[in-house]
Amino acid sequence: MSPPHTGQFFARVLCRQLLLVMRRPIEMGNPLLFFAMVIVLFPLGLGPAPDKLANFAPGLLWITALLSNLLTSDAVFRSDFDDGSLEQLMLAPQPLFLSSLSYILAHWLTTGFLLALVSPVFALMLNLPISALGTLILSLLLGTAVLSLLGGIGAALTVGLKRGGMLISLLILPFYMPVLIFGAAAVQAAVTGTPPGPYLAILGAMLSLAIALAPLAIATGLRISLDA
Amino acid sequence: MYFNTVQALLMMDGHGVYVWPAYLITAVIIVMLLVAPMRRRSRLLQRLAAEVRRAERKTVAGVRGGQ
Amino acid sequence: MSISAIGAPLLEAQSLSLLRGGRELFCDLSLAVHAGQLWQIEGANGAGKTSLLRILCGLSRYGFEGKVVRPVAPLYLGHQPAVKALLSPRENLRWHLNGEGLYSAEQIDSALARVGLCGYEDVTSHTLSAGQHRRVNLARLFLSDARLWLLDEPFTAIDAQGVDETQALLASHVAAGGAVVMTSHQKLQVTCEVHTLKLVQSLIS
Amino acid sequence: MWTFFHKLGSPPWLYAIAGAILRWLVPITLIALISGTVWGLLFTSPDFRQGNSYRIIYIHVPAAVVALAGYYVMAIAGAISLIWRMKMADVVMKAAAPVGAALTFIALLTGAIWGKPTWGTWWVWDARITSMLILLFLYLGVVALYESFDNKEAAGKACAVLSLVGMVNIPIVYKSVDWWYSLHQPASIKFTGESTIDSSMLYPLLLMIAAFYALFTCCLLMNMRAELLQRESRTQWVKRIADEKGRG
Repeated sequence: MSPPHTGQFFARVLCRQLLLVMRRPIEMGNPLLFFAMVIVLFPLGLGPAPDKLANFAPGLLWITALLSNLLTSDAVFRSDFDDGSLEQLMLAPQPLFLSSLSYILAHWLTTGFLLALVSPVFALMLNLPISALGTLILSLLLGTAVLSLLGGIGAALTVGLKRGGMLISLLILPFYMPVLIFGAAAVQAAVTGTPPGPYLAILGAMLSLAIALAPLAIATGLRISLDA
Repeated sequence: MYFNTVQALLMMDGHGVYVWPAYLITAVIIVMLLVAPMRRRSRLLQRLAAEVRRAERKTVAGVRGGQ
Repeated sequence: MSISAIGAPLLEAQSLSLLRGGRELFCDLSLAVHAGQLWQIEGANGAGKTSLLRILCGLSRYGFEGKVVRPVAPLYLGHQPAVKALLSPRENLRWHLNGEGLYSAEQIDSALARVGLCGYEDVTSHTLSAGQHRRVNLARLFLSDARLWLLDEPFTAIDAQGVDETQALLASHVAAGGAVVMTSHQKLQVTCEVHTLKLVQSLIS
Repeated sequence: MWTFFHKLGSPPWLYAIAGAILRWLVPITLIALISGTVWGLLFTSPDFRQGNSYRIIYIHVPAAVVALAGYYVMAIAGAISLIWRMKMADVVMKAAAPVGAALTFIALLTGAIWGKPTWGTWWVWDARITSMLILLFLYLGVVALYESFDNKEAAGKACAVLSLVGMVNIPIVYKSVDWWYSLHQPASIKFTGESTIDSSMLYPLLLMIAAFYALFTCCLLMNMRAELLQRESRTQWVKRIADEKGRG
């Protein structure tokens, strides 16, 4: 039996990751629960006035999505690193670029994607106008994908460290800022009625750049972390 | 010289209280930037020199002990 | 199938030298592993056996001088058993990341049986003991079709009967034209000839 | 040319060359810094709008310019160490990080102090200053990542990857922050927009920028020498230097 070519192996690693997550589906709820709880914090902090909340809603929703993504991106490689599966992946003849991309895709499907689908519920709690919900979901879908890719770079660089969790936010948050700027601007534009198209286009451009370059950095980062 | 008296220089008609501290802090940081590597290098060299001397003393003692 | 003539080596290391924490683990070490050879790397604890093996299999790429030529994709069994606690032994082997082809269900079951895990195929691994985890890892030897095997102390936590069975497998693999490089503290009772490589630990003068 | 590039790889030769350069570069830097400051502070006339507080430009702008250039120096050194596997490029990167961080901090501090008289508040979310703050986070990220690795070899490689990712991201961050700034305050005055600065003020500024570049190079070379000694402390040539220092 000849070794699988790259596409089959990509699909196999993806299915393996999704299977592992499905073994404990409750854990998929953790980022969503975190998102919900932080959204609840804002009215407590800023006061319940609907109009003030609506004014901040795009920014708050996006910042919370960003933070929940940051929290989960540390564990992308951690479990496989601890029990040695990551070493076996390094030795597979298939390119590491695509294997790490499948890891990130699995991570996005189980966190960012669900977050985007669930976010309208919390947007309504912050009095975001109904007209902006579609843009919110679309911008979160694009944005969390970019965030997962960038978070993957941080995860790859710190997977070998015992106390890498806190370090990852220091490394990766500066790269999250442009995504936040254009994501929140897209939702803000939808709220004010102007077409959000250009902002979503920029998010899409960032996504394509991240898909092309981030796995390179992730693969190199993994090789370095495993070598130490 | 734009300012004719030292007093005018210090006051800089009201803005001196911002300009001088800014320059002072910058000067302090620049001095630290220049001095820190020098100190680190000399301390490292001293430690290594002591190590070398200790190693020499040991081998000399070793030779004397050997006879 | 007789041992093929000494062709191109399956694994070649040229003048490897590694410094770790001021200690020189090995210097100017060269090694050529040809088909049909069984190499055992001996040395005290901390002599750099695992580091050498990680360099040979390509896990370590920085931090050492010298070159490693490895035309074939190796099978590497490391200290960690690469077994996911959430998956059963059968699923672990089915979804293994070593990039080889899909193993059929019968192959997986027969391999698990030969390492003495029949009856445990569908138990989730976190209920299994560490020794059983290593056995699942060892089952990969029966499944893999890689010609070059790099094994890091494969016999730890394996009972006597398992060790004999594995040694027999190593001998047959080498006889069939494969190559094995392994580290182990035990003396190997194997029919074929064992080439040994001694790692003498030396402090930099 | 190739042998020069190759010789850059041998630590003792690099150590000696850095020492030679420093011997004449440090005095030049000090002279340039002092003369630039004196010229800028004492001899130029105040800005008609901002009065004398504009004199802070002679340290704020050079620090900002050199800090950004410093990040690119670090990223390029990182790229060299990753692509050509030259250990010495790691040393350059490790030496550049703290100097760049300090210069970014100077730029931020003087920017804030300059903001007080002109805008009345210490911190202003101006586009340039916000981007400078993000640059400081990038620097601190590299320094923190380097400190968290025990194996310094792997630390150098990991920081090289991070600074490369940073280099790709810096234009994106700067453009998006500029764009973000124009979205929220379209009508406000552009604080750091280069109002047409007339020549009497421009020349001291250019001198100060040159002085800051020289300062960056000096600190970089000094840090490099210290780092070289640290990494090669077991080798013979370092022991010989320690001997001469001990006896000298």
